[in-house]
Amino acid sequence: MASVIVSFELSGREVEVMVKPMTTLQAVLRTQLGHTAVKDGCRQGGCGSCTVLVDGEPMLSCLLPVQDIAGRRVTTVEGLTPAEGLHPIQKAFLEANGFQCGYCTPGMVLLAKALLDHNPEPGRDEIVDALAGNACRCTGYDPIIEAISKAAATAAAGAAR
Amino acid sequence: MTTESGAGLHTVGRSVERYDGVGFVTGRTQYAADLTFPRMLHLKVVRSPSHHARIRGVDLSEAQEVPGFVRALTHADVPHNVYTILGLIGVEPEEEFVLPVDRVRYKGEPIVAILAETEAAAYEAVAKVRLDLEELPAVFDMDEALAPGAPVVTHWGNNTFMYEGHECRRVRYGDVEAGFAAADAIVEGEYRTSPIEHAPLETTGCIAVPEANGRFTVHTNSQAIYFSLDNTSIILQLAANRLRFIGGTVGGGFGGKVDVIVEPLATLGAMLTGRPVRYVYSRSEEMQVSSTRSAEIIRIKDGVMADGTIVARKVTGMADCGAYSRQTPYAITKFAANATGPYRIPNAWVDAYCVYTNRTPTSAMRGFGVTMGHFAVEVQMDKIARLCGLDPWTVRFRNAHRNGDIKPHRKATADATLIETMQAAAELVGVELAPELRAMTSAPRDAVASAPRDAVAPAPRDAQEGDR
Amino acid sequence: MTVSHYYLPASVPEALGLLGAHGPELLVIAGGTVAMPLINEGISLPVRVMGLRRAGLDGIERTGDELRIGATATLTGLLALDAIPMLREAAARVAGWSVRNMATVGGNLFTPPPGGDVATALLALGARAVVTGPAGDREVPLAGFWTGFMTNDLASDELLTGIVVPLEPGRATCVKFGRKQANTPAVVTVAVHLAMDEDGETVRTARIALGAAGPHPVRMARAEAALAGTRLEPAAIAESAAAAAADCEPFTDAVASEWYRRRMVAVFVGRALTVLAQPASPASGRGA
Amino acid sequence: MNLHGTHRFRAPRERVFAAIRDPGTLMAVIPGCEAVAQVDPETYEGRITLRLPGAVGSYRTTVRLVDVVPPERSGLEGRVEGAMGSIAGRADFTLADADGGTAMDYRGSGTIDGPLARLDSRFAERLAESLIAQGLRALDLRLATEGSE
Repeated sequence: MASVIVSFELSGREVEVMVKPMTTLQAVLRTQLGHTAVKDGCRQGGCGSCTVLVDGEPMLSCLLPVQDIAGRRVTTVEGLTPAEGLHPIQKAFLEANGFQCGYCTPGMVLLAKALLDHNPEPGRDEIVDALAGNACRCTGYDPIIEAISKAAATAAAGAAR
Repeated sequence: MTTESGAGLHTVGRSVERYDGVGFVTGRTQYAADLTFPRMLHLKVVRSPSHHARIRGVDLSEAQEVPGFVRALTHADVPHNVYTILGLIGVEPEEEFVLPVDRVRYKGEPIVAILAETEAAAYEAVAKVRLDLEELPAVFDMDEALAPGAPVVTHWGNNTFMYEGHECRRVRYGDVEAGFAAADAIVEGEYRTSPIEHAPLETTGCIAVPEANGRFTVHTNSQAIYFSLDNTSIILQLAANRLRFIGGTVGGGFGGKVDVIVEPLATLGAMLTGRPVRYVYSRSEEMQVSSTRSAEIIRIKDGVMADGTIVARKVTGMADCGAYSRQTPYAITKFAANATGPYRIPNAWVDAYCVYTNRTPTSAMRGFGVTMGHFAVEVQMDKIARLCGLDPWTVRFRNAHRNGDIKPHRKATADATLIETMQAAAELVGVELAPELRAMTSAPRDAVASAPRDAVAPAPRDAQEGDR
Repeated sequence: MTVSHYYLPASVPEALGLLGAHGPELLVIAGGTVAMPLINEGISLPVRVMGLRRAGLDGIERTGDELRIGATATLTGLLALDAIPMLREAAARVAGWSVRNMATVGGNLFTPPPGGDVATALLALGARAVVTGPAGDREVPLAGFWTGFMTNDLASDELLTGIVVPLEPGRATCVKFGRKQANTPAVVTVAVHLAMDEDGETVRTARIALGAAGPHPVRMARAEAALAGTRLEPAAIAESAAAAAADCEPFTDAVASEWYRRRMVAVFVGRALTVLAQPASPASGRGA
Repeated sequence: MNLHGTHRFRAPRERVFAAIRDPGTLMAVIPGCEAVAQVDPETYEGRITLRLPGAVGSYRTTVRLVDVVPPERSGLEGRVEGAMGSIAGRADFTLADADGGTAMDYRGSGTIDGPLARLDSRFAERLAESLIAQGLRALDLRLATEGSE
């Protein structure tokens, strides 16, 4: 079975990979491109730890053949993290202790990014709705919700200045 | 006994930024299965579709033809083919095979392991292994497992763990029947709980890497890393200094990653192929075959006085161990020691059974052995309160352990703080305690005038014959 | 993957050509939320697969009094839809945000119970499946689309290319009862569409569809008949709910037992109808 | 894995029983059936192809009639094997006269092996019972229309 060449934009730069047919975006990111912030919790679409942004919208990389997203813009937490310091959302998670074991954190951070791009000042219900597809087995979700509210608040304050 | 106030403390009481937090929010934290190695093989296990069966044959002929198949691991390849999870701390018997020889006892039990170049090839080969199994009757309910004529799960012939020749862990203190006779009322309850799967977001897994110097580095997300190293060393008959376990970063464990299940097979694969081997549970494997908390049935009978004082407590507890012991026999000992709850019980009787069924083996989970016991005891305390027309606080204060109280397993209570904790809790939730309760402390009973009236003089005879 | 070829046709003709060339052995996927878990788990081991994500079937357009939804329009696409609020309700309760960005409306018709909430809503809306084969298009009322548990009316050389939904005025709601508020399979899903008489108070014709209470989304004929000509009085609602509970074919799975599902059918058909019975009930009252 | 079900046929049980033994009829009524051959008076081999959501594939089937008491009842020992694994087992059916037609009752059990065994066994049961029901409906329709020619 011949491999295929697929190219797409990964966090701002063009990447080209050679894959067996129907290899998932998750497998490509984790085993070929070193983006292990994309986690591997279930491969059934049930945990959300493999969440990436495709053209800014959250998708589950474990259910996504990489050929399906040829030519599109993929964002992972590696791409969100600035060269120096942290993204405001990452800072907010740190301050609110929005994690315990950390395995769900990358997925939650990306969802927060996508949510705030759509709705800069989400209420609690909107945050909960956005996170409904991402599981966390440690925190009970409140610290994560608080982190996202804190990120929204600081972003709004920043915008107001 | 003063509780520390928050004053003058640097860290306690403050929210401190976690040093590992930056790794989590940037995704740079390295979890065991994030690693990839050149020439790495993937290990997938062929699991029993039956709950209880005799293995008549395993046909690998078709599986071997799958492109990418490297080799299979069978029971014959395992140097010491028995798990020694509790053997290290002297709890016998060792009865669970790494790879079973002739019988499977729970659905999903590993039968043979397949090593292949890619995960897809491993899955295809697993799908082409033909099993010849003879179905045997299976039992899933504890009461049925203990009934005469039940299918036998263990290889020593009855469906309970044997504690020094007895079918259950036993605690005897005082004379419960005398206590019941002297009591104003009897309160009975049966409490049932189900198995619980930890379902950590990161599934159990490891990668075993052969090193040039003949050692093996095993990247694992085990919660018990040296426990795993020791057990792997025994199973593979490999000196412990030939093994280097790297881990500590666990994507959620909750007690679900102490079973030493993946490291021995992965390291064996690395030994026999000279190549790195990745063995990571899929989500459905984590749900079906990783150990769970035991289901429990707890029956409590109490003799109580009108003032809520407990004069006798008889507890019969059963934990569903599943098909193999793992850590449940140890959990039952913990259960027996805590079955009567954090209360002074002058006459106690505890029988705690570790019952085997054809369910997935159970093991550690967050205070296993004790957690469910407390659920039962605390509901029982509420029943006593309702019966005696008392509020639940009063019943708990009057029976709470104080320093010097002799527990049923004959240890004197020391550093008791239940009374002070309840007083602080009442304050936090704005409950106004009665003066009697506010005045109580954990100081030894005879040192304080207002000790509750002893309805029945406790008769702590010397340890009874046959109890040792 | 043991997959030897993964095709991504750029048009329906190209897709039909691939189906013709490889026939029954070609697995067709769209959003991947049903097939990929089985492939990732090594349970489904396809050799040739065709993905429809790029076949140009994801449009949603309104033509006169009908809505034509492309088979690979995503569930998120339905959420932006004002034409039929009940469809929005159904789509909003499926899985989570990421899955709704991937899962397709057409794919929902193939999702085995207890999945298929949008399919249940479409059934209650009297939708038709557009099936395309070598000989062109044919339309199948959804009630006739399913032939059994996980089986359907498609021949091996045909594709589901769209769903046509009539825009019928009336009162409609879709109520999903799961073990959690979100991202959970259904214990039971109830979708109701009531076409009212001119007086706006009397039910002319009712469509009641149940999800997770049969081998596929099912219509409850007797329960529908119990409402015709009534003004949704409590007695009529009770009779309709009882008929639905009697006629449904629930099953036991990891989510709920047959016993529990049958009782919840009675409760949630009753609640859905009670919501629609409110006098000035908004076009899409929302149930529990 | 345990199966059971009932079905009413409009045709009398003699014709139902005969139809069940006729390869031509089996070919026409079994969903996805692509080949059926009678290798000996009691044994049939065939191939069915199923297009299920997320999994397509063809399955070799072998079925042997045992304890045959026409037109009252019979046993079937069979095996279905393919990419998703195998199901092997036995089923028994009875045919009783019922107001001009036939009432069939069937009961069977089997063991699942291979990938399919990793799914909830009730899933395979519901799928099998649904396929059987479709086959019996098609058989009833065929006998009813044949009868009226």
